[in-house]
Amino acid sequence: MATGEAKAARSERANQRPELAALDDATLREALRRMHLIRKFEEEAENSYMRGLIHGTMHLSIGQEASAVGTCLPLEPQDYILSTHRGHGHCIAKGAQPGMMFAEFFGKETGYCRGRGGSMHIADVEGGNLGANGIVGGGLPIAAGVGLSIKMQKNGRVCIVFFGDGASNEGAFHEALNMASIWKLPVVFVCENNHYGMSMAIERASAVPNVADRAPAYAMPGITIDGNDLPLVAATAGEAIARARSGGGPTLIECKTYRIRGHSKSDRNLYRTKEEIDLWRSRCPIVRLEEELLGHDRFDRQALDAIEAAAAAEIAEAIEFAKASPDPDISELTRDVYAN
Amino acid sequence: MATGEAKAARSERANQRPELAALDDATLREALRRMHLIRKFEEEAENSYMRGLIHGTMHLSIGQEASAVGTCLPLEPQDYILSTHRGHGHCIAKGAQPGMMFAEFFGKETGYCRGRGGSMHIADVEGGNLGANGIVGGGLPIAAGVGLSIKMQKNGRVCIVFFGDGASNEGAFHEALNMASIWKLPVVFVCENNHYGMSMAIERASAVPNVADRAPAYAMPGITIDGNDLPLVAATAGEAIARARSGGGPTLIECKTYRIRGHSKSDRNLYRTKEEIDLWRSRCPIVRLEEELLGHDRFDRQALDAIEAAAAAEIAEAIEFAKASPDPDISELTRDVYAN
Amino acid sequence: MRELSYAEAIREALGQAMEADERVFLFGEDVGVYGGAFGVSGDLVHRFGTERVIDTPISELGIAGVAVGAAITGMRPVLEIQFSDFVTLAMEQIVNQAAKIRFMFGGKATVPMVVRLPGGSGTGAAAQHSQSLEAWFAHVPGLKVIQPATPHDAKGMLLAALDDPNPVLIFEHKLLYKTKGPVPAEAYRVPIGKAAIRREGTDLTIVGTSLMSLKAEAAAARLAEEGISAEVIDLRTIRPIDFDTVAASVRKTGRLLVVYEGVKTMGIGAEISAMIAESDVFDFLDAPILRLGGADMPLPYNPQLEKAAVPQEDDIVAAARRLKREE
Amino acid sequence: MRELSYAEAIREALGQAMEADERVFLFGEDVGVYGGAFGVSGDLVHRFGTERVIDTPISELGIAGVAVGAAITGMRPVLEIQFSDFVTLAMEQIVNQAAKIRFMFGGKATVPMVVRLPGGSGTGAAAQHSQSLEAWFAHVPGLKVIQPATPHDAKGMLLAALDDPNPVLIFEHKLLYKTKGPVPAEAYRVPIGKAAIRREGTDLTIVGTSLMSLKAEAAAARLAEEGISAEVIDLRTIRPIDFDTVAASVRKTGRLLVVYEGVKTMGIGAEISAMIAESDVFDFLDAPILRLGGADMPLPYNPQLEKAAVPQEDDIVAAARRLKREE
Ligand SMILES: Cc1ncc(C[n+]2csc(CCOP(=O)(O)OP(=O)(O)O)c2C)c(N)n1
Ligand SMILES: Cc1ncc(C[n+]2csc(CCOP(=O)(O)OP(=O)(O)O)c2C)c(N)n1
Ligand SMILES: [Mg+2]
Ligand SMILES: [Mg+2]
Repeated sequence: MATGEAKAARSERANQRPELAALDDATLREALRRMHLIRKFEEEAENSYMRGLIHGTMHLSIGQEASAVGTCLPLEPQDYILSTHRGHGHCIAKGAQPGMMFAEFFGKETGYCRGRGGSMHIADVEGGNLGANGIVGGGLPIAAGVGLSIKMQKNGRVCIVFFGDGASNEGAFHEALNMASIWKLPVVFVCENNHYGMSMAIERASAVPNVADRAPAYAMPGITIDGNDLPLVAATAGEAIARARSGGGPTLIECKTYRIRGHSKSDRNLYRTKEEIDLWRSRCPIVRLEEELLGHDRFDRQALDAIEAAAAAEIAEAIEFAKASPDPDISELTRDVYAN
Repeated sequence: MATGEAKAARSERANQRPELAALDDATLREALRRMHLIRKFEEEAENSYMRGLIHGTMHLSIGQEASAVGTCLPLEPQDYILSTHRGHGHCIAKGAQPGMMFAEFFGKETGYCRGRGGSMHIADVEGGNLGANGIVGGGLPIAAGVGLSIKMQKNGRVCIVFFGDGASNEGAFHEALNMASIWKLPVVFVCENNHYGMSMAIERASAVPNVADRAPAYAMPGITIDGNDLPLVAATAGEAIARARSGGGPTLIECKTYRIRGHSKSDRNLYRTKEEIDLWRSRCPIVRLEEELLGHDRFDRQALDAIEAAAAAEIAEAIEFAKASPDPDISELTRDVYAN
Repeated sequence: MRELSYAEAIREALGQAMEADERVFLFGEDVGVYGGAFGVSGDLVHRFGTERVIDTPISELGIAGVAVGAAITGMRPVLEIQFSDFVTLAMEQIVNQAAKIRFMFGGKATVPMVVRLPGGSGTGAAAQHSQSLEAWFAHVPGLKVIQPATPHDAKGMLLAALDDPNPVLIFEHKLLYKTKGPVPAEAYRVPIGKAAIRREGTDLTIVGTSLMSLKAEAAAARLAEEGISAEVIDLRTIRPIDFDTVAASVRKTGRLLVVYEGVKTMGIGAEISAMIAESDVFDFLDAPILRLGGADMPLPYNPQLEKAAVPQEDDIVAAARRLKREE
Repeated sequence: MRELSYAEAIREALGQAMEADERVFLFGEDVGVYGGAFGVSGDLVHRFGTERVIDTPISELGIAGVAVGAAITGMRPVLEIQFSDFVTLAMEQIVNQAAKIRFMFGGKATVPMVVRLPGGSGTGAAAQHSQSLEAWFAHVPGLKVIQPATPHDAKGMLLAALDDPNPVLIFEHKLLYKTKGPVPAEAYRVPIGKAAIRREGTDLTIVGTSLMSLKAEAAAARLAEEGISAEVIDLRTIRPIDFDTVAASVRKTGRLLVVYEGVKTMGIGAEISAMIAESDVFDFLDAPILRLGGADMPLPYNPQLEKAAVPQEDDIVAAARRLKREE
């Protein structure tokens, strides 16, 4: 039941679009904090990579923060997500600690995976993140299993699985969505359509222009939204999550967005134009939300700057933690291959 | 250009539905012949199995003859088909010799596969049948490759690939249809929806009631038809084949039909009722076509009986050929594992 | 003791596990009212309902992923892959996900899933329904792989697999399902990773897997009549291999013959041979290490060819004689 | 002679094959304008157009099937699987279809397709992007499986693969792509199924595959300084294995060490060891047959652990010393 105070706050927001009005200040503050954390985490990861602190490759989601944060915003802590190779955003959105993430990146024993997994496998099982995945589409069938498990245990949880536009052409997509539908599983399929699977534009890779166009093939509601619009993403996800939780079955949400960086560190961007990148740079989901909030006097500049500064400080601290952490002990090379 | 005689014949057929009127007598005779061949081939295969002449299992398509024969009717000899585990009908429909098929069934050296493949792998490569397949959905991606090959070689051929309702839930289905669509390949996807994948009713296995409901997910025309109606199947396939041949891309045709026999020899029919089987028995595609032809005076009973009797004789001869054929020579155990 | 068939023994194990632990469930293609392609699940759906004995669409990759997802969130899935040949569609989930998740996540998740895979030739099902692919999985760290050969072991090892916090693959030879043997009624365990000495002997050691261990026993009985004393070991687990039991036997006999149905090249016999040849048992060897495996070919349909393509009792006897003669 | 990198050598082979034979085409994920994930296809799309250098959707099972369909109807497809780890999704088409079609159809079809599979560890790509899965395919009759280690062999064996009427899988170690070596300009062939003796020696034989054969060469140079004379064989083809070359060497040296990067258990070393141990070469063995393979674990991300998980030059030197000391 809404308190008097909350009601007053909400009527103050009457001139705002409903998706924004539905979010109270604390929620918005948290959403902004997480988007900044993601952005700064990845910018610093990139820096660390340039300075040789990080081994391997990485897939940055800069420009896609709203879809990660917006979809996770309505989740409860005990809910699950399954993430992708481009998963830092999902991980932070679900509440992971950047320090343990950087430690993983740096291959340290204090990392989420004790330095064994790296960027492509960060998992925060306790926090409900069942893992990034190096296999495109790899999380989709697992999500159906998580959904079935939730249903059998009747524990009221929900599972969100993220995947890309490219992943929607994998057979795993087809099999997973069909099973989730026939068994009415509490799964929300969130496609982050950033227009490319590596160098392959969705128009070349896929017979249909929108991934959500495939939802009817699974008798599942499918909706394509502007994935850079945080309140819209949160509202759409909120509905789908509520539906899943109440036994209404799965939903496919397609967030149209864009990755500003290359696919991975070896990408020379030969398949897209600078103009296109610049256009999307101007659609930054963080700036966009901040401007809307300023326009409606929900926050002032100073408050926004404080959120950002706090996120920056948290990231700086996280890096220090990771740097100071020990490497795995080589004598433990084969630990955790099997459970006892 | 139509000759005067042909024109006259067609105007005589003016009171017939267009799908039937489009078929001349010779074509109908051939269609009936093939349907009878299939039916009798399988009835005799079943007999042979009972008498211990056949090893292994078999999947009979009794009741589904119209979809096999109807779809292959508009094909040219150099066109390709890819078949399934339930493939005797497709094989005969594409023009294979029942003698070599029985020989294969009996494991003889004169069989299509020299006795190495058996029922589940009969292929008549020269005749354009690129093989039955023991893997559900296994032919679907291969068909995309055949389509690509045709397109690259610009040889004007078409490839039909058969699959079941159950196969439509395999990832291979999804990947193949997507590729065929984006590359506009000359492939016709023919789903023989006999309502079950082994014991699993399509309503339980699949999120959508019709397999063709999935065609829009591949921006492909999809049509669901009565698969026991030979003229309708032929007309629908004819259009799709023409479209494919002229560069218009793939089509998904769903033929609703029913297998009267169990899934394989070990099926105890626990998942369906006798009433259901009897209902479909009454919808026999052969009887149905014969009755329509009699009703329109296209053939008289005697002519129809003669077609059936000739088919029976051909099958009897085929069995004799197969029985009299030699077994493979055990010294050739490992031949054809590699090509030289 | 009461006798059950191999299929019945598996069904009994599943039933007891499902009674004892509500996290256990069985799923796969046609495991419900059909009772399983080989009749293994039988009446389980009637006993436990369609919520715990679940028919799936024909989606092997997907259902393997379902097992992974259910296992990492607290369930104990038992997946039946209708014919082991179809595991080719599910390799990604089994090898890249199930086998690696625990390690990749730094030990912070477990994947306690069981996959049952009917395999093997002898039913006239030809090249795509007769393979013995288990050796692939013996190459995959993170998995356990077992091949019980008797009804007793089928029940006990399946129950052990369900206790195991790791993904366990059970390869069941189709020709074993109807074989009968004594099976205790209670829910006992047969440990994973322990081979069984089926017959003691002094002249040579025959290590067999699955159906081939039974053929080896029969061959050993015939060899005994000719005065050749063969020790027969049923390997039972191919990952991890019980090296100690094999090694102790070969130390005693000085001669080793490995018999398995999978393709000889890169089959499980290669590993057993190599383990012995690189160990200190090498010094005890009085003769080359022989392998009898499947012919280097797809399985043929014709019944005579099909038989000729995999080791038969006569082949084992002949190989053992040859090995005995070697200096 | 002119030097090329391994990646350039492959590209040159592809270009020459496509010039010479219009049936040859290249396809896979990002092989077009991106130039391939490892830059192997490079500018080929600009030379041959998007109709012969085809970017595909991310559909590994599907594209493997496309290769099969194109091959059986007269084309010569070359498929790149972006990382060999993803072949787990394509096993069905490669193993059940490509490898078996010829046999199942009684010799009435051929499947002349080439699949290129970048593999191996050392790039910090962790457990799902670093595997060496080639041993699985050495277990599959109907396939040929090669692992060229030098730019020279990469070009010559790829051209030989394109002449071959059978499906050929080429496992390319990612760390080799930038290595350089002499490569003739013309379109020459290096036969499939023939190992190469990289260095002659008398004390022991080291058989290596892919990158490990180079490490073995480096180790042999160091061993020579200590007076140990190692013969180094680059196996090059793992199906069919060139037993004669290995056997001749072991007959001479009496000692065998096999080095490979894949997981040791059930890796290719098991087969080589077992082939020798069951042959008459057994009598020439003066010591156990040693194997150095990958640790029994998924590949770890941390760079020190990653190195420790696969054989390094020092490990080879140490193993060779140990083997030399054995009686
Ligand atoms: C099964 C598989 N195939 C290919 C790859 C290589 N790969 C990694 S990410 C990627 C593109 C994925 O595109 P999309 O799903 O749209 O996600 P995005 O990278 O755009 O976030 C590819 C091809 C892989 N990791 N797994
Ligand atoms: C990949 C694969 N999974 C499962 C099977 C076992 N199987 C053979 S036929 C069949 C049912 C196929 O149903 P459908 O596609 O509708 O064809 P139908 O048998 O009805 O003609 C099954 C499950 C198989 N052969 N291949
Ligand atoms: Mg994308
Ligand atoms: Mg069906």
